[in-house]
Amino acid sequence: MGTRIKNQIKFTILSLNENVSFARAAAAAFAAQIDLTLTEIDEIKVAVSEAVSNAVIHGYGEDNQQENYIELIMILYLDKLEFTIIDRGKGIANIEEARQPSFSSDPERMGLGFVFMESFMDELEVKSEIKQGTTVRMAKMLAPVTEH
Amino acid sequence: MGTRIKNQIKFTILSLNENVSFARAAAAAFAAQIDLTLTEIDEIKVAVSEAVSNAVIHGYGEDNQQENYIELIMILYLDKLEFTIIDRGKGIANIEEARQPSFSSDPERMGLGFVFMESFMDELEVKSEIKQGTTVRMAKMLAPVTEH
Amino acid sequence: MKVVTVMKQGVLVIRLEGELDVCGANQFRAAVDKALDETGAKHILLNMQGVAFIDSSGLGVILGRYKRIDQFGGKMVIAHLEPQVQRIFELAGLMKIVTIYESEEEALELI
Amino acid sequence: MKVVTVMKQGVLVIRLEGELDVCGANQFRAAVDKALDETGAKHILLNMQGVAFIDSSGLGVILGRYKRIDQFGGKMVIAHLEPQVQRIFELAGLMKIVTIYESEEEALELI
Ligand SMILES: Nc1ncnc2c1ncn2[C@@H]1O[C@H](COP(=O)(O)OP(=O)(O)O)[C@@H](O)[C@H]1O
Ligand SMILES: Nc1ncnc2c1ncn2[C@@H]1O[C@H](COP(=O)(O)OP(=O)(O)O)[C@@H](O)[C@H]1O
Repeated sequence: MGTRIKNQIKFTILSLNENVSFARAAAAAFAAQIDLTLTEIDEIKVAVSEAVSNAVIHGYGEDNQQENYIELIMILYLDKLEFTIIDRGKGIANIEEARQPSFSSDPERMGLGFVFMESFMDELEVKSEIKQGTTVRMAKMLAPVTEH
Repeated sequence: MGTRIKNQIKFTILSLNENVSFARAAAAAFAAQIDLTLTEIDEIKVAVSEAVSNAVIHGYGEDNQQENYIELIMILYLDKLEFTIIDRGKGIANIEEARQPSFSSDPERMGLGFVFMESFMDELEVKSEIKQGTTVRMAKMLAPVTEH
Repeated sequence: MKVVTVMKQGVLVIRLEGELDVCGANQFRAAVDKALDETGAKHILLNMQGVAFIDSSGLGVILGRYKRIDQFGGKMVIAHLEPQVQRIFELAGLMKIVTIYESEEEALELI
Repeated sequence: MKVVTVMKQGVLVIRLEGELDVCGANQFRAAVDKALDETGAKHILLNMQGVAFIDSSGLGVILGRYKRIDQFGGKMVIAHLEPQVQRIFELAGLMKIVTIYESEEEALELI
């Protein structure tokens, strides 16, 4: 249970503001294969939007190079829908601090990205290493379906 | 001109009927970043749908394994929008014959996939090798924009 | 793809909703063949109001159902064809074998 | 993101269409700051009818514009908030600093 992969899509996007909406749309399209409510799909869109925006804004920052790639892996398991967002950017020094509500290294931003990811998903795991990049894995649990 | 990459997205999907609609939606979302008409976006959706369906149906066929991946690379150049669809499936023995209108190796199908790709895109290139797989590259030329 | 089948004045009315691609085509084929078996209907009316996308897989199943009823003298008529779907029908030459009507009522009257 | 700004009864009315994410937020900031500079408007009315998506980047620019007019005693009111966008507003505590109205007319009257 839970470990069998039912479907998987992996994609790589250039780190551009314009690709955040693409990632969100792709996540919604992937989520559409299961019977979720509109609210759940909206929640997934916000959570993915936050993680990908963070990779673009904080991970790669001004450093908008042709080689700045963000990877998005979407996996449908029997019991959950999982999204993993990976950047090879500058990394997070203190993950615990970064996940606090209102914490932002940018005075213009609200520090609500991780808060929204937490509220809207059932699992959230952040791994990061300075100068190596950041991996955010988040998942929404699915209501068990009775097979017929 | 024409060689500079403005944006690029690459993704890998499992060879499943259900992922054809995903690929189509992703292509439309990628195309949405430039100012295309609805008709042009519909044309792109049909062409991508045909190429990905072919990879699933003919490339991998019944052989629905967990390792059957289809790659879709979308590149925006200054002057064109390019989609490349790659499978590592059974390949096409005679490409010229396969591209003929009404030719299909499956009596239940219409043999119109390549016809639609040709009609709806401005460039179409098919490479294939038996047992190695098939690569379909297609592009829509963009009207030159005057930068301001 | 949602496929609703209902008999109306002896005609098998099929209402489609969704995208008629390789997935939709499989669901369409299963539902329509079952309905044809059960009802023995001669004619088919396809209401395509809810279909905004079709590709060659979708065309293929429509043509397949046409062939199935055609051999017994049945006719296939279509109501509510979206412009982008109509374009694909035209390119494939399907307009020659099916008649398109504005509405289900009109199609039923004139079949 | 489409941003239309227009002065109505001394209030800067901003009509938005599209998704208020990091891209939309940049366009919003540029357009609104320019309009505030040019008009010297005190109050802002944000018509969000055309916005079906917002994330923390979008919230950030709205809050930023609020702070800018707040220091001169200006008010920010919002018309037509979609339910899913309202939910994000609530989570972020923005409902405490802005008032939501059903329509642009109502908002203009009561500002
Ligand atoms: N992918 C990332 N790479 C580097 N730093 C990140 C990344 N994601 C988040 N951070 C850091 O964590 C902080 C908090 O993130 P978040 O809660 O999303 O708020 P915000 O984006 O508004 O700053 C950011 O300000 C940034 O310093
Ligand atoms: N990716 C592929 N792998 C293997 N064979 C393919 C592939 N794409 C197309 N073909 C071959 O080319 C033929 C023609 O393709 P197409 O014009 O799309 O028509 P259809 O899909 O209706 O058969 C197919 O019937 C198949 O034999």
